[in-house]
Amino acid sequence: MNLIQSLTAKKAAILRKWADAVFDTYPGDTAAFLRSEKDRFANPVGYATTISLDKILDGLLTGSDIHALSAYIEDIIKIRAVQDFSPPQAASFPLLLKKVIIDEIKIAQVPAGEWIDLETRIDSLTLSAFEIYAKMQEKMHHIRMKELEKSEGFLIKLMESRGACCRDGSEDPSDFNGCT
Amino acid sequence: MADKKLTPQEMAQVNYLPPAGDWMDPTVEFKRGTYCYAAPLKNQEALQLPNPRQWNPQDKDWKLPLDFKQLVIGGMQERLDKFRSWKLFLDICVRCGACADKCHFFIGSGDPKNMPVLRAELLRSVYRKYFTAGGKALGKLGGARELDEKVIKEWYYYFYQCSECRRCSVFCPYGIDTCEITMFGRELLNLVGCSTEWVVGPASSCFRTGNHLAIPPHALKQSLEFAADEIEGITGIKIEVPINKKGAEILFVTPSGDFFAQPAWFTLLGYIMLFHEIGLDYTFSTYASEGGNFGLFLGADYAKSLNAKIYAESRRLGVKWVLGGECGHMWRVLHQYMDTFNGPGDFLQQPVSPITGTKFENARSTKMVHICEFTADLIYHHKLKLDPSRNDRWKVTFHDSCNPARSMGLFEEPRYIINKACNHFYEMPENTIRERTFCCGSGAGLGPDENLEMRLRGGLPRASAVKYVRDKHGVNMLACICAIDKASFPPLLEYWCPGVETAGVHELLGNALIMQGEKTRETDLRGDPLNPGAEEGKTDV
Amino acid sequence: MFDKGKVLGGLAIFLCLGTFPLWYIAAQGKAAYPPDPVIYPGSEQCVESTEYMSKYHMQLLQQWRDQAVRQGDRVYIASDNKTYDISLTGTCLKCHPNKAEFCDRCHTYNDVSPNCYNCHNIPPQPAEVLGGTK
Amino acid sequence: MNNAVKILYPLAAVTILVLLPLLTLLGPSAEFVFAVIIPCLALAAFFSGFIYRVVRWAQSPVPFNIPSVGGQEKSLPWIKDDKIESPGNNWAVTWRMFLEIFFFRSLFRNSRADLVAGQRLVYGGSRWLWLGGLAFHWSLFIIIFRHLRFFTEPVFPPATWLTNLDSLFQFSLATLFLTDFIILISLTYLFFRRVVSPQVKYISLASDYLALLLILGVVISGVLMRSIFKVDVDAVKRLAISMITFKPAVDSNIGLPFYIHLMLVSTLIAYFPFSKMMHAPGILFSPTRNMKNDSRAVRHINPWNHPVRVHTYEEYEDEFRKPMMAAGIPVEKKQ
Repeated sequence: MNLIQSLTAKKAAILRKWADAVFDTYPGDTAAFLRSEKDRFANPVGYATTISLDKILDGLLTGSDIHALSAYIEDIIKIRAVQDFSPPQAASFPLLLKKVIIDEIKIAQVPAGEWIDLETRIDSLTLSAFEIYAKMQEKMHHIRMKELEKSEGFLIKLMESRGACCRDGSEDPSDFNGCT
Repeated sequence: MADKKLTPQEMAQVNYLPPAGDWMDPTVEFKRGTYCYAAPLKNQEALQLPNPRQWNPQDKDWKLPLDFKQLVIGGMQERLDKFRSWKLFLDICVRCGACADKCHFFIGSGDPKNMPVLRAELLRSVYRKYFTAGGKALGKLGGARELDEKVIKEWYYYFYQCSECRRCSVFCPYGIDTCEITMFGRELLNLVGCSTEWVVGPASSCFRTGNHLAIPPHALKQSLEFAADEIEGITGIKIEVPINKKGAEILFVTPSGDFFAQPAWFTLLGYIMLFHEIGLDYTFSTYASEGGNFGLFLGADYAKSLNAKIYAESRRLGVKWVLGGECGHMWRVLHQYMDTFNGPGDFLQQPVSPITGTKFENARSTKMVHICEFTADLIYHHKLKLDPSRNDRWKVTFHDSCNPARSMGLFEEPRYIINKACNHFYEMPENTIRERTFCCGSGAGLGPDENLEMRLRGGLPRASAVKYVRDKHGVNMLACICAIDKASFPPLLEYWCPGVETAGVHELLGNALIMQGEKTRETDLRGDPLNPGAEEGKTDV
Repeated sequence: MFDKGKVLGGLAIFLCLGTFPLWYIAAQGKAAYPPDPVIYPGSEQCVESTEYMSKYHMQLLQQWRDQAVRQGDRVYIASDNKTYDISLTGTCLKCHPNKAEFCDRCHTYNDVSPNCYNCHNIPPQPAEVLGGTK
Repeated sequence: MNNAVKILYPLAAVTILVLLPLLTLLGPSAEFVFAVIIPCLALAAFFSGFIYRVVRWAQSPVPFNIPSVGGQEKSLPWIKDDKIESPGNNWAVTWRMFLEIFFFRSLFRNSRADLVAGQRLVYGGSRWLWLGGLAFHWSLFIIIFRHLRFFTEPVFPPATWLTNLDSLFQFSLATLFLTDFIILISLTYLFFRRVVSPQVKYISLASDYLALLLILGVVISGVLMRSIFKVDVDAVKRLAISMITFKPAVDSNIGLPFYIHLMLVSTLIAYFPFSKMMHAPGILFSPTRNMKNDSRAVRHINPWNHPVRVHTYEEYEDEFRKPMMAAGIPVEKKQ
């Protein structure tokens, strides 16, 4: 049995431990909530994490292209990117899998080639996670910009259409210290 | 950590583990994206807030007044004497935990201090320390905490992470309402001069100009004329929009976001078209040009001050009654507070729909009717001609905005209107709608851009339910009746579930409304083609 | 809004319910009534001490029942090494034939309903009440 | 504060309370202290403290009408309103409160979505807390009611009925009451929930464990007293009756287990008014539950409705008159 086969045989246990390790990155008392609450609407974080980790592990073991897994990585990173994590904390969840595998398999008996191969794939997952993390940050900036543009764009449209001075005498439409 | 050589195993473990702290430790870190900026000096002064100064939550020294402790404790005492709710809610919580997982901020952030019970404990622990024998004697063991600057910072962090949506209150066996707790927490913060720009700014603007957006009267008029032009472009009908018209039958008050922000703007078009079509004798007001009330997010007195304009203006204009637009916290104030604050409105008359003759019994004292109640009544009496197929490009779901849901009980009217104005309507999962609706995460003054990460956390539970109906039914439109929803959902949904847009219920109504003498409509209120697939033949089923 | 009337009314109800036993006893006028079981003449010494019997007679009776019915062993050796025949009718009721004035007094007083007489017949009650109070 | 500490202190306190009655072995006067004086003091503390707390609450007004609404408001005649969750009159409020107090309606609301067979969404209850809480409170009520047999003479008949109902399952001679069994299970559940459930553990205070451990102590000592360490029931009732007829007399035959039980009960009721257990009267005061959703139909009065600074129309027009006139918006004064 090669490494992948023995991991596939133990997939359920590995998935559970991996998910646990990811949940454990949350404050102690929240971790157990994320683990135990099964309602996907009451616990969207736990739900998305469990489902996506399952798909990622599947892909890793069946040898699919890392890029094909990016949608699932995104589902997790999307959440972690807005939560209280530093960038490495948010994006390094694939690395946690290494420890789970090391604990689960007698690593010394695994041919180095096979291990390096798997490790490389996990590392690529991590890099992909970093890439998506950056993408999410960019998306948030984009959203911020868009919101700003939307409100200003509207004012400009209005000014052009009506020749209006938009706010009490001020000519600067960005003097917009609040919106609803 | 960095200078130590780590084994791969250790590498995989580096600082993922959260700090194992106790909640009584008040230390918080103000990270970018998770807190609101402080109110600038000029706005603090405009509202005559205590301890005005230029400051920033990231400062080490918050320049609190020297006697901040006495101020806060005195403020607690004053409120204990004035509010039974405050006294009671501090005393009777049994920490059963029923509320713990009901808060959208807890669900989305995973931060245990966002559990409603704990948010209240942040105040309760200080209350115990200074007001109860057990707390005084036992200290930490009795669940009591000393009030210090760290606690003030913690309060600022967490009381601006509660959107006062009241969801937890519905599940609490004693009805303990975290909205009340948060309101008091913010009032106490206010006493020592800690308030946010995004609340104080609009509130001070509203005080002076009559609306949060600081739109002066002439600009408001231009905005309304612009709206009329837009409507003319879409329907070919020219509409005069009445402003400050004395002797009109009805004063119409709507959140100012409707005048200047998209997509709320399209809802405004919907109102104006509707009022024109039924020939309503109404007027907008520039002085009372704000239905929303950011004073509510500062404290009851500020809410009362801003709210006073609605009655004052309806008295000045001599209207018979007041009609209110789509808004969330606005209706919290109008339904539960206005009459008490600034009533009695006995110079007005009991609202009667001039079109159907329906008497609005439920508004007989306050004399203010919700636009959804008004429109549902019109549709029920067949006073409107509607063509729901004009909304066929939308597969619609409805988000119950927190305040109309849990403070008013307005559930059926908007659904009735949507069902008459649209052909495709799908409900979100049961435990995320009606009285169990999830907040958008930006209510109660949490909506500034700098707070985006926090808002995205808070909005995740709502978005995950939207995503569910999007994936299951192809829903692409979230209808709602709240101006803050209309401002906060577009970015929220773009992040969490792209492909779903946001609209007010009256935008959808405006689309469906067949107006007398209108030209064949080619676009909807957004200016998008009505039937995008029509020219290519009838491929759609 | 203070709801003064409702609060005072509620407190009055609370006090009434909380002190229910006081006025219930006063209304019944039987407060001084003690259970005072009547000891039948000539039977001052039971199988065990009075103090023990008053606390543990139910367990003793249960033990007797099991020993006699299940093991067929009808000899009880008391703590003072005297032996007794295990028999409700033959031993207990010999000295305490007056169920109404002996057993029932305490049982009614304390609202206890033993199930002895689910199986056993109630013996004919002695006509005369000796001693005891009424 | 370490969670273990939060449990250990209350545990130590309850242990001391269990050991204190050993002093009754000193003699009749010590017995008198534990049988009469301590319970009397506890009762006095209970009633005075209870009334004090309730009056203190009542002294603060309810300035605003703030019910948490859970159902359709009464609006248009053809829309069916939810009479319970959006109560419009006193009867509806009473009914809502009744369901809340006797059946914990809000806790019952806790539902959970599950995806069945991958696609179909079903809602089930997540109602263990509701069940545990309800079982505990009802058992406690029945047990207290059963105790009336010690305080009434002749025994209050409903107490007998309830006792008979409660003892439907009789094992051997010593009846194990159904409620004893249920309250032990539910208390154990409520306790372990605080230790095991992460959120609840995080929010629990020492006082939460104290209340639970005290009640557990009362129940366990009570059950043990019935089944194993017998006390002289007759002596107990005589003591109770002697006290409520204001002629306290202690029978030295009464037994140590009884004193332990009584000590724990006395502590519990004396502690009651100063603890979260005041939620019992508190629920009746909760403005989000006991108010009508009629705030637009009937004006609610705020007794301290003080004036606030407002920006009048005149001030507003003075500032904006020029642009208003220029834009053709009607004004009050033309200059």
